[in-house]
This record gives sequence, structure tokens and C-alpha cells, in this order.
Amino acid sequence: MTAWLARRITQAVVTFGVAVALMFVLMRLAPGDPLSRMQEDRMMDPAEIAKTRAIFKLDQPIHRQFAAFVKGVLRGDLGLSIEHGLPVNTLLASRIGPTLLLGGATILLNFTLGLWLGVRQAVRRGSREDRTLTALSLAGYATPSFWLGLVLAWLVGIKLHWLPVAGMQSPLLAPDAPWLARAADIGAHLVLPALTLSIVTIAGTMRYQRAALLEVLRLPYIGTARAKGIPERAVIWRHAWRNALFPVITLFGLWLPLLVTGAVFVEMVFAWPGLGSLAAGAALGRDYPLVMGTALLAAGLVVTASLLTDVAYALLDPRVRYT
Amino acid sequence: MTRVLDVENLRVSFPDTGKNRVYPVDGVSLSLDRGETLALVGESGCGKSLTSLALLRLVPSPGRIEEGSAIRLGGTDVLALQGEALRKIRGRRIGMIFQDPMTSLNPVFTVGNQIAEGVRAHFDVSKSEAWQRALKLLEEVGIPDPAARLDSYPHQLSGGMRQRVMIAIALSAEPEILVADEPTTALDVTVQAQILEVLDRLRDSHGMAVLLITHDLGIVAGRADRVAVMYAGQIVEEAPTDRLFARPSHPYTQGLFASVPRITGPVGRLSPIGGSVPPPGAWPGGCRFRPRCPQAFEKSETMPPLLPVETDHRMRCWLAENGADASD
Amino acid sequence: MPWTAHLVLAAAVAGVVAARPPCAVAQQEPSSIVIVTGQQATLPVPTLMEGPQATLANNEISDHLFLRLAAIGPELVTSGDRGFQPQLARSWSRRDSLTLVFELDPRARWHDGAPVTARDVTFTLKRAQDRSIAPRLASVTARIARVEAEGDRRVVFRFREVYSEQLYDATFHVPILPAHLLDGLGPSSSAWSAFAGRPVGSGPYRWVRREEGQFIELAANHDFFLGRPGIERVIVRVAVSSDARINLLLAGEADAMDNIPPPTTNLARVEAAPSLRLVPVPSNILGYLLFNQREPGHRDRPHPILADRDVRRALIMALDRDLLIRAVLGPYGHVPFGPVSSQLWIRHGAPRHSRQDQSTARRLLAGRGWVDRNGDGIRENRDGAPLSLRLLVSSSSVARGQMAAIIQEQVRQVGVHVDVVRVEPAVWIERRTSGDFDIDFSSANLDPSPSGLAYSWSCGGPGNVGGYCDPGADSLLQLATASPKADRGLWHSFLRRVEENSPAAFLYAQTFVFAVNRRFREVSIRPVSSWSALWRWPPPGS
Amino acid sequence: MNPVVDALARSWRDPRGRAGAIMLGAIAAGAAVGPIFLPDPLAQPCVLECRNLAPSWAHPFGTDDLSRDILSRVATGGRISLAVATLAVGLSVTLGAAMGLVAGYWGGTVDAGLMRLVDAALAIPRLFLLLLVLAVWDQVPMPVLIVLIGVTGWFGTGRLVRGEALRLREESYVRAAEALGANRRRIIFRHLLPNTAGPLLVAATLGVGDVILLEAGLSFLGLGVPLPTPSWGGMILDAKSLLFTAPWAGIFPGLAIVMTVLSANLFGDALRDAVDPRGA
Repeated sequence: MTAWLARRITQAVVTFGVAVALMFVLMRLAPGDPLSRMQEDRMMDPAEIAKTRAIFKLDQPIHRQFAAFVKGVLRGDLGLSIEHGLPVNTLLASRIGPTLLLGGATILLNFTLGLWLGVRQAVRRGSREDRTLTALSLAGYATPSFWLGLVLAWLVGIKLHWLPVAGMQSPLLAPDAPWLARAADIGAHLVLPALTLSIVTIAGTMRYQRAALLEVLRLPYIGTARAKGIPERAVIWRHAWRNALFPVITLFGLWLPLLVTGAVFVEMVFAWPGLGSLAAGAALGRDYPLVMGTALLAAGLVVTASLLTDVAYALLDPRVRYT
Repeated sequence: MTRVLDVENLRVSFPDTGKNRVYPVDGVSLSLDRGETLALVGESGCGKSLTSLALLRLVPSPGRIEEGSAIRLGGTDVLALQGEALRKIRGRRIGMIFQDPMTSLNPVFTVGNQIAEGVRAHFDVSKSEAWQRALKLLEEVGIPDPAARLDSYPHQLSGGMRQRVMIAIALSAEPEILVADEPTTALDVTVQAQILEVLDRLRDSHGMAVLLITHDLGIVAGRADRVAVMYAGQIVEEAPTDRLFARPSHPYTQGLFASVPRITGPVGRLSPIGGSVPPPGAWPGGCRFRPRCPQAFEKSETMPPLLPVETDHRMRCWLAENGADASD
Repeated sequence: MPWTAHLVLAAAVAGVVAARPPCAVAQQEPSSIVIVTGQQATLPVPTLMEGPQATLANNEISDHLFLRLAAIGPELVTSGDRGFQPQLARSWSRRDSLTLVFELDPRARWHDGAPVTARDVTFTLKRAQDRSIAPRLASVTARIARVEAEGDRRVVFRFREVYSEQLYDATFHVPILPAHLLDGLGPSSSAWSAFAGRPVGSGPYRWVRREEGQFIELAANHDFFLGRPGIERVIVRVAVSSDARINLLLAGEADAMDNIPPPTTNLARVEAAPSLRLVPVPSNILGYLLFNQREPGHRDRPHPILADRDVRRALIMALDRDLLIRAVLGPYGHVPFGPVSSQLWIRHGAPRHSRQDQSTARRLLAGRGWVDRNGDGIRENRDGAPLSLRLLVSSSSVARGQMAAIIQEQVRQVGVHVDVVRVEPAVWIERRTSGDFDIDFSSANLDPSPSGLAYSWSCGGPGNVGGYCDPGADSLLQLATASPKADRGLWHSFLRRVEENSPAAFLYAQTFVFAVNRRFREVSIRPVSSWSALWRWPPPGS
Repeated sequence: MNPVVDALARSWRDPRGRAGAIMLGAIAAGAAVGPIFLPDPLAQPCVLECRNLAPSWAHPFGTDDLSRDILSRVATGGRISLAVATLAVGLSVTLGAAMGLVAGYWGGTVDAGLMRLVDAALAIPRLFLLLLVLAVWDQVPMPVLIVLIGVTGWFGTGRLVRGEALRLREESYVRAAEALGANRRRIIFRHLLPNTAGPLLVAATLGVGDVILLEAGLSFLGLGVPLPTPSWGGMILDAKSLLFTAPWAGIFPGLAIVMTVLSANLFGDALRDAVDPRGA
């Protein structure tokens, strides 16, 4: 097991390296220039352009730039964001918290509710409830997230005044306010974006869980469990669900990174200070240092998620061989 | 003799195309006395497994047990039970062994876990006590080094061992009836004998009634007290074992016997029955064996009831009316 | 392991309920204002706002914190010495046509209490004119020869040449920095990060805090020498998406918003909210279709279609620009005469733009040999090549996208086929600057000074990507720039010349629409630096 | 009988399958034939006076903010969106299934190699991949767009199928088949593929909606269907600012997507039951 884990971690590190290198090249191949974003509104003086290029080493050949980048990464320095003028480290550090908060809340909501509903659907397969849930979840799935976000913000925030419509904290709340008040404030801002993201993604969880559980429910050992006389709930949740969890674990591994960089629209609609919108802006503006910083973070997350998925498989399924 | 199980006119239906329903089990009646072994014999697809599932109300959705059916366990009307009361009879009154030991054990739980779960479902015992009983059960079903095996996962065991575990699970709540659905089909011949030996021993030591479901007449002889032969959802012949073996009367039963190689009989060609059991939607009117029956006649076009052949021996064939059976 | 379904649901419900705040609606203290804007201020410090940092957002925060010697007056006239208002300088006078003398206001203090001195001005201008520190400022202040202190309160500016915008150049570009805090820091910008993280200025508001990606908080400078600000706290909140900004405004979580962007449906929503008032503000945005007079890919050859002035004119005639504006900008924009934004002072008194005239357009095209020869509705030349052009549009703007669709339809009516090529902003800029387009949908952010027109509309202008060159127009431009007075007539003859040559179809000069909560009674928003008069607003409810 | 025909016939007998097929057929037919009878989806008859009109007899789905008829735009856009979605999803599901089965069943270095590839590809946000394409193509031709979406879309499915295959190859029947000497192709096609049909069909049916929405995002980058050709995704994106004034501009293309996804799902469910070898 230890050897397996060591090998698996090595693989993860290699993957990480390849992905980062690949992204570096991709980014440089893309047309457009980091200075273009600034030129969009304003005419720039050639001297100004030259100076900016020199500061960000854009005037050097690509392999030099890559070497400098790798050196920086090894020192833990990701450079200066061209557009924000702040160290990439600082930017990422300030965004990772909100991102994990939103991603975590979404995954929690998505997986608790999604798994539970998916199981209900499978158990009551073909019932009116099953059909209704299918239709509702798919409708949610096919709804663009920005659309749903805007409607929710309008209804809950503007019409009903129940929750704040955007941002992560109220700027009027003093920074030295009691801990609980600040937590409640952030919590209130979190509800709508997390709900929006959950609604548009929950169909996936539900459908996979439903399909997986249906597969398992036909297997003979479910009959064995029932014939033993254990409660139906134990049959479903203990015997069937444990086995139906595997495809869902994979799904979980796939979603972790998606929630980091894939929430662009929702982050924008709710002005959530997360990584997704930061990354999108950086890519569109060709802010190379920031793009590489977010990419590094995203790649790290994907690789970790994939590793965790494999470990979870190994832990949950006694039959998987550690080879 | 105490009657432990009474099944009357059991009908199980499944939806077919449109609004039609089909009846893979169509009016089965059988009974079981304490300590008695009844063999339910038939080809695959004849409804015998479904019958056994119906006893525990485990007919898979969307199938259902029709109105007018009756299943009584001693004084309990099984079809009237709901929820907790229904759960209480599963495993406790009737234990069940399934056909394929490979897929009938949950791959993600240890053997001990799966047996102890059955114990704890019906007895208010502590976890460790349940594991103690599980250990004893493994000993009883003849698993070597049972203490170590408790922590094994099913995939670490051989087929025979798994079937022993299945038996242990079936016995975990000390049921008065054991339903064994093709317990040896998936196993190789030497292991088959061992498993049957375990079953016999346990039946005797626990005083259980056994419903043995099989397509293999070879394992019925010397083991079952009575035999019921099923065809196309119905019981077509029922008799004490020795009498049936001596005088198989229904043409279908005769066909079954003809397809069993016998060591004692004259060496001749096996004569299997032509064709196979048609699916439930395609059963013919009248006697359902008619298309495959070498002795079918005009009257076969109406459905025969179970007619007495002799004492305790009945069959669903108009030939019984003649007082003579088909073997003459 | 068997955690039950009900438990899970209960936890989820509990989470949602617990997340509800004790009081959901922002509790607004009477003397604070929350302004929501689209871009984050990253380095709001004069002389650091270079290159990527030369953003409107940085400028606006900087204008709360730092003062100039003098501010542009309400007429926005950048020529001459009259149209300016005193700020750090109490007064100014001329020694000769090349020398300006500023007397500093003795009451002016930095936020840390130190007095503002002549040394601060010389220090700041020295930094601004250093090409290695601030290439942008250095180039716009290149005509300032020397800046000298005479004692603590007097500063003398010497210019290299005589021209009309000397005062503008001396005051507008560079707000003054505190020399006593920065002198020892050295020129490198990284040494400045501590100061940039907590800037100290002399303006009406002082720095409080920044929540990265969320907002910046400023507080009133009670000792401000021009008067105590009425509003105690200014919070500038960032929301990149305009939908989020409008939502914050409608929900009452923000009091003010700069520039509600088109389409008009956004405006309609805000207008319908009883708590909000719309404030139109002239903007420096000019939208135009730039015709490429050089062949894409071969800058030395004329464009096969657009090098012909009559074709360019016909295209302009084909457009109903008033309709375009009404459809997309509503009442908030007008068709300019020449490349003139609604903020530029030379717009007053200019001739009216030409109207849509499809028959003239058809006649012009036919006259140049463009006739529909195969009956497909699109004109061809004698060789059968269709009159087909590619219109390059940045995908970042909804308004330009919509206008492009209307333009496509309007020119089709006179037999011109236009393909709309929508590309992301970085690609758009690259194509535009390399001249890889037939028609470019340009949107420029103009200087408040008309002298900036040379950048795009003179033969050698660095921003002249369409290959337009008219020596006659160039000399008119030079004349107007050099005139020591604010002479609109000279400027208008330059504009007439440009319109005649039709290097572009000038589509719209946009008016920004700000929204402010009605609890703020007296509202004044200045063009150029929108919130620089905010400190004069009385507190709400007073 | 041909197993494919058989499966299709069986799903047709299933009421869900029939409903799904009829709905899909109706949508496809509407997209194929509709534009012939409907007004020009590009025409702007009166930009100021008849834009953002609510649904009426003249314009059953209303008009958008350039006075174009939304019904004809939905119909015309359906041609593009459906073609892109089905082809791209078909491609990515096929690729994903193939790669996943190979990786999961072969294991060892093949698995490790493929999964590293998937990890690396998944680690690169799709946006960055698409930016690369911008470098190569000026105006992306439709087939390239389809291949692009397909090829960048299989990683998730591949991982999913690989997980299932990894589990299934430990199942007794696969082991039994191996012991019986069945060759790899037979094991993969007879045993593994049918048993991963459930997750695969889910992936495929959900993928249709995914791609339609992704196409909207691509239009935003200037990468999608070239203007002014309408597409469902692009229409929804354009209608964002009309959400509160002319909601129909987004609701109808949105409904078209929901109906497509829903019917594809219904049909997929029925198909899954039909191909399941363990079905009743």
C-alpha cells in the first residue's frame, strides 16, 4: 500500500509538471498580448509599451521566460500580475478562501441533496416523484447559471430583500465586528451563489447516483440483504449505496476542479471574489503571470482530486488491487 | 405434524406491453410441515424462483402478488404484513439461500459483518455477541479457520466457501424454514456434494423445514420428502419422492426423468424434451405443455385441474382421469 | 457509516436557515456612500499609474486622496489659463509666455499633518518626467522644461515652447505626492508597495482599508483645507459584471453606480426604481467605424475597396446613425461631427452630422462601378468581385455587438455585404493595431484635450492604424494646437476636413448615465474625474 | 435480429422511450423544416418600433431587441445547435468509452499513461485549450468546432468509464469469461461495455445540454457559430440583458434546450433498459 501510494503520488507530481508546462506553451501560442487589455481604451506610448514589456520579461525568448517562471515557482514566487500590479501570490491568497468557501458549500449542498434525491429516485423508480425530480433537475441543469443567478438575485434580493444580492461581505460592517456577526454576514452572501451553482449542477449527481443505484439494486446480494430481514433503509443505504458510490466518487473528483475555475459566470453575477473570474479575466487579458498562477493552482487541485479519488476507491472497494 | 407453511393459489404478475399483465406464477399451492423437505422442480423460467421470492414478498418491482393468493406461515398471513412485521419474518421465519454465491454476497463487507448483520436484525444482542454467533455459524457450516474468515471479503473465498457463508447467513436468525434456491447449480460437482451434506446436517440438527428449489432431479432423491414439479407457472405434478420416482406420471415429469442420466437404468440415449419453456406471454390456452407434449389429445385444449393419480399423488393432466397414467 | 437521509436533509435545511443574517438589508449609516464600479483600483498612486495601471479606477480613487495644483473647470476647456479652478495652488500667474508661477495654498496639509510645500511639487514632477519611472507621464509632460521651487510656497514651471495648453499640462496629468514620506524610497516601484498599500495624500478623503476583489474604504479628512467633506465614509465596491452592479443598486446595497451600460433595458430598470435618480454625464467615449485604407496584410498597398473615398462616403450615407444610437444607447448619446467625444470642449458650435441618405449612397457606389451584376442583392465591380467587407468587433461589448448587427442590415440595403467578425478583446487589439481588418468597430477613450486627436488622425500618428493621411488636415491640426487661445473655429475647420475625407464613420459620442440614490439631495458629478466633487455633497438627509 | 435495431425497437415500446423519441423528432423536424416557412431570422423590420414585442399571433415567440422574430431564430438556431451537440457528444462519448475501457481493463502502464493524460488535460481549464484554437484558426469552421468540442469533452467520461471498468473487471463473470479464454475484445464488448451503459448514457444525455451551453460561452469568445447565424446558446447569452424586460427572448431558446435535454434523457433511460442484458 505504501509503495502504491508513493508511486501514485509520483505520478501526480509528473502530471502536474506536464500540465503546467503545457499551459505555459498554450498561453504563449494564443494570439494577443498582455498589453492589449490596456490599449483597448487608451492609446499607449511606444516607450510605455517597451518599458512594460521589459518589466514583465515579455521581450525575452519563450524558453528564457519559462526558465524564469520555473525558478520563481521553486522559490515560491509567482511574479507580479500585469493587470493588477500586485504579486500573484497575494492575489491567489486573497481569492482562494472565497473560492473554497463557495466550492465547498456547493459540493456539500450538491452531494448531500443530490445523493439523497438520486437514491430516492432509484428506489421509487418510475414513480411520479421520480419523473418529476428528473424533469426538475434537468430543467435546472439546462438553465444557464447566469440566468438562474439573475432571477434568484432579483427575487430573493431585490423583491423580497431576504438576502444580499452580490459580494461576499457587507462593506458597511466594521472589520472589528464580532466574529459571529461577520460569519453570519458572509453566510448570507454565500447562500445565493451556492444555491445557483448547486441547482445547475445537481442533476449530474442525481442522475449518476440514480443510474448507479439502479444497477446495484438488481444485483443478487441486494436480495440476500433483504432476505436477511434487515430494514429496507439499511438495504438501500448500507448495502446498495455503498456499492453505488463508486461512479459518484469519480464524479466528485471531476467536479472539485470545476468548482474552482468553472464558476466564472456565477462569480460574476454575484460579484463573488473567487478564482474563476480572476482566471477568466487573466486569460482574456493575457495576464501571463496570473494565468500561470491560477493554472498552477487548478492543476494542483485536479491532480490532488484525482489522487484522492483513487485513494477513496482503494479504501472503499476491497477488491481493487494496489498495483 | 405441524403445518409451517401454506401457499394457496399464488399468482404473481408482471406488466407486459400495453395494459396487459403476464403471470409467471399462476395459481401455485403448496405446503410444508415442520422438518419436512419439499423439492420444487422445474426448468429455468418455470416460475419456481419467483415462487420462492414471493414467500418473503421479495418479488421484484414492477411485479406483484395478485389478489386471491394466500401465504400463511403458521398463523401468520404473510400477504397482510407490512413494514416492520414483514421484515421480522424475513430471515427469522424463512431463511433463504440464493443460486449464485459469487454475486449474492456484498463485495464491500466482510463475511463476519454480513452474518452478524442477520443476527442483529432479529436478536437484541451486542455487536460482539453477534460476531460470536457468526463465528459459531461459520463453524457449523464447516468453514476451516472460521475466526480468520470472519474478516475475509467475499472475493477472497472460493465458490464453495461463499455458498457456506450464504448458508450461515440464511441460518443466522434460526429460521424454521429454509428456502434453498438452486443452492448448488453454480458449483462444481465435488463441492455440490459437500454443500448438500451441510444442508442435510443442518436441517436435521435444527429441525427446519426445507424448500429445495432445483432443476436437478438427481439431488432430490434421498433428500426430499415430497416433490412438486412446476411447468409454466403451475405445479403439474406433486407426490412423495419415492412415489414420484417410482411412477412419474405427467408427461412433462417423464420428460424430465428421461433427460437425467441414470446409473441404474439401462444405458440408452437421453431423450430430452423438445423445445423449451415458452415465456409467460406466450403460453398456449388449455394445457400449457400441450405444444411440447408427445401425448397431447383433444381434451388438452382445455386447462386440466390437479387430478389425483393415487393417494397424495396429483397431476395436472387429463390423462389422470383415465385412472391410468401415461407411463403405461 | 449509515448516516441517514433525514439527517442529511436536516443539516442542509439548518445550514440555510442559519445562514440568514440577523438583518439582511445593509444597514446604511446616514453619512456613508457606497459606490459600485466595474474595475478594481489596484495602485491609486500618482506616477505609479503607468502601463497596465493607468486605469480609470485607479484615477478615481487617486482623485479622492491626492490633489492637483489646479483642476479643470466645469466647461472642460483645456486651452488657455482661465478655465481652471484652484486646488493646491491658491493662484497662478505668468512671467512670460514660457513661464507659469504657482502660489501654494498655505493651509494645504498632508493626511499625516505635514504642510504641502513646493518641494512636494518639484519631487513629483521630477518623478513624472523620468522616463524610466513613468514613460506615459514623461511623454505628456515633455514640453515642461524645468520645475523649480522658490521658497516653500512658490513653484515655477518653464516650458519649451509657446502653446495653448501649458496650464493643462502643468496641472492635469500629475497630482502631487508627499515628498517627505517618499524621498528616501528610491525610484523602484517595489519599494513603494508599503506606501501604495496605505497611501497618504492631501485630498478630501483618506485611506482606510482595501478588501482585495471586494471594496476600498475611505474616510473623510476632517482637516481638509478647502472644507470638511459632508459624507463621512466612501466605499468603492467592485463588481465586474454590470448585472451584479445593477442588482446591488436596485437592492439598496449600493448608493451610486457609474455608467449604467447599454442596452437601454438596463437604464429602464434603474429608471423604474423610485429610490434612484439618473444623472447623465458627458463621457470621453467615441465609437466609430474605422475604414482601413491599406490592404490587410500588405500595408504598402491601398485597400482594394476602401481606398476609394466615395465608397467610404457611401458607407457612411448608408447608415442611420441616429437610429443606431436610439436603439442601443437610447437618449444617452449623439452622432458627433468628426472624432469628438461629448466631453471635448471643441464640440460646441460644430456643424451637424450628415443624415442617412440611401439614394446618394447607391448613386456613389454605382458611380464607382459597384453594381449588382448577378442579382444576389450584393454589388460587384467590373471583375465580378463582390462588395464584401469584414467588420472587426470586440466580443467584450454588448452595445457594439448589437450595433454591428444593425449596421450589417443597414448596409445590406444598399448592396454591401458585411461579415461581422467577433473576436475576444486581446485578439481584437492585436488585429486592429496590425491593420488586419477592413472595417474596425473602434471605441476610443479620448483625452479631455483635443490635442490628443493627432494621435489617431494625423499622418504619422502612432494610433493611426487605418492608413489615413491628409497633409492639409495635419496643418490645420497644428495650427489649432499651437494657438495660445481656446479657438474653436480653427478646430472646426480641422473637423470639417476630416469629415470630408471620411476616414471613418463616427457613430456615437456617448453620454454616461450615473445612478445615485435619492437620499443624496445635492448631487454633482464631474466629467473627467467623476467623484472629485463628492466631498462637497452634503450628507444625506440634511 | 440486429441488436441495435432490437434495442431501438424495444425502447420504442417503452412509453418513456416513445415520448422522448417523439419529442426529439418534433424538435429536429421543427429545426429542419421550420425555417422554410418562417420569416428571415436576420431581418430587422423595424428596429425601434417592433423590438422586444411580447409573443403574439404575428410573432408567436415575440421579437428580440433588434426586432427579429424569435420563433424563426429558435428554429434556425436549432439546426446549428442540434447538429453541433449531437455530433460533438457522440464523438466525446465514443472517445471517452473507448479510452476508459482500455485504461480500466488493461490497467498497468496503459491505464497509468491514459489517466495521466486525462489528468493533465483536465488540469488545464477548457478556456485555455480553446484559446489555443484561436491561435490556429481565424474563423472556426463548423466541423472543426464540433471536433474541438468533442475532443476536449471526453476526459470526464473516460475517467468515469475507467472507474467502472476497473470495478467490473473484478466481477466474477468477467473473471469467469477470462478463465474461459474469451479474448479481450469479446470481454470488453460483451461484458464491460453493456455494464457501463448506464453512466455512459447519463453522460451522453447530459452532454447534449452541456455542449449547447458551451457553444454559448464560445460565441462570447468569438469562437462559436459565426454571426449573425443564430444558435440557442448564443441567443440565451444575448438575451441576458433582456431578462427583466423581454424575458421571452431567452425563455424560448432556453425551453428548446430543456426540452431537448429532457427528451434525450427520457430516450436514453429507455435505451439503457433496452440494452441492459440483465433486463427483465
